[in-house]
Amino acid sequence: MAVKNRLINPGAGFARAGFAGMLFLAMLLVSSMAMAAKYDVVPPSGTHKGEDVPQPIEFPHNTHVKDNGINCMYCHTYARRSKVAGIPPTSKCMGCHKVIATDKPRIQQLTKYWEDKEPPPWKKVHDVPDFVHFTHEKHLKTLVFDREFPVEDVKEVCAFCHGELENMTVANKVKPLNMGFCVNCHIKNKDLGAPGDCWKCHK
Amino acid sequence: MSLDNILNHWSDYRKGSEEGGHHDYEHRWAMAINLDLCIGCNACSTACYAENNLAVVGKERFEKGQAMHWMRIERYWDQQELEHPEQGASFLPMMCQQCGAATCEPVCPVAATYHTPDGLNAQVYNRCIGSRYCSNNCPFRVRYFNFYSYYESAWPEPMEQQLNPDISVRDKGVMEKCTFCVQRIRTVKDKAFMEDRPVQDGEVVPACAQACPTSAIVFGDTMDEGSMVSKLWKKHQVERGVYQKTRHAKKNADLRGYRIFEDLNVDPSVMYLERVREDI
Amino acid sequence: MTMVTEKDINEQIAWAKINTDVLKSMENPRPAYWVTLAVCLAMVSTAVVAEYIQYTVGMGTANLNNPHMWDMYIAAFVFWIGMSHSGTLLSAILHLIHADWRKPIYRFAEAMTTFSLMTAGIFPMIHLGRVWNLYWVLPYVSDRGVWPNFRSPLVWDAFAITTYLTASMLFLFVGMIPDLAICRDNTTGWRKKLYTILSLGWVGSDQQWRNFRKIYLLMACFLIPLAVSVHSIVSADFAMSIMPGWHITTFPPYFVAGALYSGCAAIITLFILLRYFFRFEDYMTLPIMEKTAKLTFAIAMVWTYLNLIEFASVWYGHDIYNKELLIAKATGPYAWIFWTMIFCGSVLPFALAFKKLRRHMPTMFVVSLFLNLGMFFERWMIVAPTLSMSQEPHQWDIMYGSIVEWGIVFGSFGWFGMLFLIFVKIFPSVSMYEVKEMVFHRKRSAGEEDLARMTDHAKPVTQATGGEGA
Amino acid sequence: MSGKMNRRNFLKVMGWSSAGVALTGCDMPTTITLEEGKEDVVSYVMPEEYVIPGVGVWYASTCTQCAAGCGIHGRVREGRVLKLEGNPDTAVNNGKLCMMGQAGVQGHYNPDRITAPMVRNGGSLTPISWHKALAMLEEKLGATSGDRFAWFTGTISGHQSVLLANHLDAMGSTNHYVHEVVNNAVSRAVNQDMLGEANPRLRLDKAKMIVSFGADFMGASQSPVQYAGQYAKFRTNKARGLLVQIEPKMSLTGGSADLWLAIKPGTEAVLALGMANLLLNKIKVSDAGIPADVRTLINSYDITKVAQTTGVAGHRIQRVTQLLTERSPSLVLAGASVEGQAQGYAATAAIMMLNHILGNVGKTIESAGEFPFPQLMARQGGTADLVAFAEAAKAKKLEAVIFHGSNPVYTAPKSLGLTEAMSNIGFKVAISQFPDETTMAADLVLPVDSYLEDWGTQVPADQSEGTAIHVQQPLMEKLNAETKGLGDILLSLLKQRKKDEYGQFEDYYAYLRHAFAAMPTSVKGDAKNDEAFWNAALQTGVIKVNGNAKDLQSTVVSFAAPVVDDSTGLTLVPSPRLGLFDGRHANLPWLQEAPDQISKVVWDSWVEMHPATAAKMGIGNLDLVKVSSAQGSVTLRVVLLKGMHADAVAIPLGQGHEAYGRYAKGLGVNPLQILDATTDSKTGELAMYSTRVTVKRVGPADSLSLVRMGTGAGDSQVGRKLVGTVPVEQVRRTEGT
Repeated sequence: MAVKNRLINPGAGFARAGFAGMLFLAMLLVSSMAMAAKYDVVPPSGTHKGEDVPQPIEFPHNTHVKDNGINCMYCHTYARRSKVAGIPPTSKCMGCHKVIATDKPRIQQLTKYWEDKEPPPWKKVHDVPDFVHFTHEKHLKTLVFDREFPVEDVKEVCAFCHGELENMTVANKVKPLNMGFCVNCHIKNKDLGAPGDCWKCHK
Repeated sequence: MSLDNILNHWSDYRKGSEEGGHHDYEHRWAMAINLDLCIGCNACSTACYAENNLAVVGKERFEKGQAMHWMRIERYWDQQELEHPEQGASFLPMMCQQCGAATCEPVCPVAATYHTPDGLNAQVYNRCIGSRYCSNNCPFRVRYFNFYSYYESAWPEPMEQQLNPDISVRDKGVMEKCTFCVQRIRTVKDKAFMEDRPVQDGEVVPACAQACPTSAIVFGDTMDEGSMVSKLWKKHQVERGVYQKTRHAKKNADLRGYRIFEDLNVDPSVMYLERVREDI
Repeated sequence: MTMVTEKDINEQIAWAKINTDVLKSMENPRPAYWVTLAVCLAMVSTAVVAEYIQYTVGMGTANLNNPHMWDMYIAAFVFWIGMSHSGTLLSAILHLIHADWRKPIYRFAEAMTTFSLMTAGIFPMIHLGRVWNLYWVLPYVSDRGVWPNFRSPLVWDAFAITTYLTASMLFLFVGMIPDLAICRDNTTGWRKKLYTILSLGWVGSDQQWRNFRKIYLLMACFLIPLAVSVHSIVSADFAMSIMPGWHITTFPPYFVAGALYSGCAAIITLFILLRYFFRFEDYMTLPIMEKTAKLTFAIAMVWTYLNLIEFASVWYGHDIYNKELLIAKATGPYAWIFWTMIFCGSVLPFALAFKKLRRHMPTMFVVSLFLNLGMFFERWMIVAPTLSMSQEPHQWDIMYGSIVEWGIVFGSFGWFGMLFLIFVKIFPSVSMYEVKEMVFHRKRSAGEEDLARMTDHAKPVTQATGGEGA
Repeated sequence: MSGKMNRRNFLKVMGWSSAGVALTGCDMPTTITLEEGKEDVVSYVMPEEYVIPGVGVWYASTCTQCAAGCGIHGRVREGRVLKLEGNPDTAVNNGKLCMMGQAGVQGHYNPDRITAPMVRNGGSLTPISWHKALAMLEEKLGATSGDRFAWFTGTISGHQSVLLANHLDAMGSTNHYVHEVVNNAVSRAVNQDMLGEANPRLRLDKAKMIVSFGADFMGASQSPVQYAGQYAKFRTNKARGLLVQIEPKMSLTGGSADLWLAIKPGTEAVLALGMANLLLNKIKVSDAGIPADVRTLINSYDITKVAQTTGVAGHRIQRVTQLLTERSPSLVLAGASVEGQAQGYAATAAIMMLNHILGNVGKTIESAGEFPFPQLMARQGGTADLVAFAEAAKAKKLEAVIFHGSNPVYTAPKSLGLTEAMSNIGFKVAISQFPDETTMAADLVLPVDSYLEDWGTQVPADQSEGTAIHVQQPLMEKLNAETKGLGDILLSLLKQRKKDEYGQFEDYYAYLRHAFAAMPTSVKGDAKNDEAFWNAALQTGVIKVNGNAKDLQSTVVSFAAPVVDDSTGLTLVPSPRLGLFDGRHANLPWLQEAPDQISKVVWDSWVEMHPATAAKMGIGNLDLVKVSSAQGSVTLRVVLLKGMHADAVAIPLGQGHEAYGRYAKGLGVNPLQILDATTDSKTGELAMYSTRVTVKRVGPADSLSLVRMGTGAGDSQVGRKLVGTVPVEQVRRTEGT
């Protein structure tokens, strides 16, 4: 009777499956413990594919940066003085575009805003959460001015977080800009004084 | 906090606060509050509401004990045996004491509250999961919990425009407390960093100290020997560290400086100066 | 001196009858079972509504406030964790010391362990301000590089409870395998499928029995220190703090004793209920009830002793905050709760010292409920008064829970009852193979080896192969 | 407007402002709120020199939360004012700010502000355009003869006051009623008579001892921050100052006293006369300058009789009087509980006489000097104008009244019958920020800018060091397009009357620029030109003005003998407090949520009683009671407080609003409503502290939240060292004298 039962007993398979499952869980545990022993963090995976954000004027970063070689900080002038990089005031645009390329439709769009004394309603692309205290000025000081990095090449530094804007028209987010992204860089650059203190960034 | 990290810095982690803790402090912010000058007027408390986006909870919730006043003025009646309180009231501005050996820190399961290199008890709102153990373990009862979501009720349009963008608005389920106005500290430190200079004494003024009409609150860095607050602590022979150490430090027991619940060995960063009364 | 000892179980009972009785219980309980289940479901729905309010509106609906950041949720958490301990006591400890009278009742006690742990485990979630981030208390590698705070007793709790829950569930499951095989062989339909999967191919071969014995003993040995450590760790939630009334060295043994106490009391309650629901008079006999009651009485005395130690150490200690609190507990606004707790916890158990009362089921039912009431009050007296009256007098306050809080705590009893009642309906709540063992051993020790008669009676249930190896 | 906006470009609210504030840990399981393209980033059209996005800038202005006129700095970021702090350049508050000042932003951003002009249409107020509103106003005012027109305001000063006076002038009217509940009108009258100056400078910091008869100088006073700053100096001076506070209900200042004495309400003058008797007859201080009748009066107050009448122990009186002579210079102050008596003038005079006897005049009471621009000086109010206004309204003498900065419908006792008399006024205009009771009774409502949006100048009445005009400038763009500045409204009213004179000014800003340019060089100092002077004034927020020094006279006027009501019974103390003040701040939630400094109650009204008095009546803490006077009754909870005289019950002012927005409406009771309309015969001020009441228990305590564990917890330190107290001798030993 016993022999017969064993032959027809399908439950035995579940025992084996259960055992295999537990083994798998155990391996997972061991491997994650091994990772925990080694790493403070794991790098965030992949790059970020940003959404296309429609802007009131399709501003061509590539024309300005690549073709004309204008420094990032010429327009985003607050970057070295404030925590935000800032959008240039319309007057700054008009400084050049009163004479340059006035026939182009985008410039005419801009001129219209200028004449109406209305700033264009730009949309924010690179947005860190509101509970984050991020300052452009300190990053620029550490990464550019204190290192005596040539200021004319500042776009390489900007590209750490903003990607290669010289190849974009309107900005597109290409880095995840999440906590893992920040933390990884801060851990790597401890020697530059990158703080590891939570309250440096969380407000 | 990887295992490697823990093992490599084991000797630092295992050190107690009395041996300097596991920090190389950059600053140790502290206060000295002269209770003889405190008139209990609530200016500091209201300034704190304005600076730190504190929610107004309303009558019912306040009476339930769910108020969010990071800085509260406690009022005690001494001489209870007399028919009238002949020496007036005893006012005590009470806020987070930013203890050096804080009891709130070790009990947080997710390390949302921890000690910063500035000597502050940080509270990272985003990390908080709302277990509320920190508040239970605080002898001063100065941690306040968002029992409700206040964003809409406390700041009806257009009041939300007053909110300070330098500090988060906490949503329900998050613990919060006095930060010594860390956003002001942060701003000043950033400024000093940009100018390649150390932070000056008197540069950081928390909202409460700024408002106090009698200037009863002095704020500063006790690691800066020349700071006003260092001098006051020294003058009153109050030293950082636990009871055994501070008791011996205080050679003149008549000096007015003391820290509340000194016997609990939590090493508060706030020194109070006793109230003075002339007996006539 | 001669004493006529009553037999724990009728040794003459046939194995087949055991199978029949137990299997019948899974199909055909008394109507009272359904009534109780309905009550439990109603209680759970109350809690669901209350929790919905609390989740959407905020923790403040539970009347929690600045001094009282914790209240009944934590008291209930400790209560339910505590209740889980007696299952381990009965199944593991008594197994190791070969107290075989445990055999008819250990299965439901173990189920009680598992389900009270499941109930307890819900409370930290109900109580968390931001429950969706609960997983942050577990260590895992992420790109953020943040870890839980290993110094916090709450993290230890998370480890301890999940370990204990896993272990006690496995223990319950493993101990049930031979019985599940019996069920498999005697049922049809979905039940058969279920039992087929769960019995993991048990056929009762000698090798299976050998392995089974080994693993069962091993798990019993593993579970005992685990159970003790779990409640010690729960006590660390309080003892590791700086608060008066919490920071007490004797808390770990005190908590374990309290846990066993409330668990034993709960076993008495459930003993009586099951005995009635499933007509288990032949298995859950009065002598076993008496033994359980005596055990409860002994633990009650241990608990009382530890209580007195705590009071004495506070009284003679130099901690003024603690002493003030103790006096306030006994004389302040919570005094009625304190004295109820003392009465239910230390005085009422003396009812268990009387044989007449021990054998009177309605009395025992009521007494066991009151013992547990006392133990619930004890947990609450640990949690809340400390917060009401900590070091800082400005924040002194008294508090009683809101209707939301009561609803959830009330509902947790329904939740436990619901899980338990469903379990005993689906799974054999009396361990068939072990009762057979018990009968067999008793009989053999009594010099009666009339196996033939017993196998005769096995005929009506011919498929009962699972019991053969016993 | 757009041209003006350019000039005020720095005030522009920028786009990322609204989203600049994080809501941490949002309600639902969101871990991170990374967004792309959700928020607007608005840039400037033209860059502003001082403005960097993300960096807060501080601008100077002046606080108008009470009449003290403290200088403020407002932190402006992305075009929004976020935080107010004291301006360190102003001597009045010296960089500090009280709770009411801090809460100013809540008035500015208040959700209950009136956003459009409204006119009474049938029963209700309906919106109307500014153009129509002003036309209607002009039409009505044009049809009103001068003597039937009036302005009803709170304390007003600076150039707004000048414009207002000119408007009255243009209307051919002299009716300017200035009303303040928290006032020192009686003291001003006494000072004028005895010292020759209504607002002499009180130098608390120079005094070695202060005896204050109910003067809550650090609480609800004319300049709380100023006096608190002086108090700090008074305490930290080499010889630590000694404060004795004598009052029927402990005030905020009383809470800081070295010796707090409860006195039977209405007997302060008796005590002062008794002290004078001791000084003159026992200690033999010179009685020079005291009129013979007063001298005789003094002689009749011997110490035993005084002690018996006042309830202050004889040895206390002797000791305090003795110390007054030892600690010279000292300062004796009279406060609201003295001024607000049926014989307030006499009582205040009796107390001020002590300063004369002690020789404090000239030492701790100084002359404020002559202010060079008398037209800018504060028009300070009292309650006499309220009484006069009610009389005029009842007599149907008024046809058109413009209300601003005062809420008489709320503050007038019922017995004045003002609410009914309001209907006698044909046309009531309220220039108002909030829908308060008076505004809701008006026929035309003109929404006014908050003080953080408006231009102006303020001249504080109480300035103890230097004399200055405080400049008020907008700290941000108008929150509501439809509000107008007070100055602008006044100007447009004046333009309708005196087109030729005021037509040249486009707006009040232009008027102010003109007025500043016209200031004498003595004021302008070394400013290069008008522009530089204007910019400097805006930057510091203060224009220092040096008046000519003057000397105070020190005389004693004859005053009537105090009449003591011997009947037993309770006197109502309607106590104002720093916070809600006279009720004007009841709509600011921060101030509602700030506990009363002494009783620690929030969001409510309560009545304070001495435990012994309550016990006699069978009243327990937090019981519901009915407090009745001859004029009516209010029902509220009892808070037992030992800082009370047994014959006094106190109800704090500020609550009991029937309108005034979501935060104020329907909370608590208004004790002003049940006051008797008795007035002081000499000054006509309301005797607010002389109403007799009865208290009856109507219900049990129901609030669990205030019941504490154990005995006296929450009030007592239960043996812990939370607030340590040391005797002054010890401090002198350790920290020197």
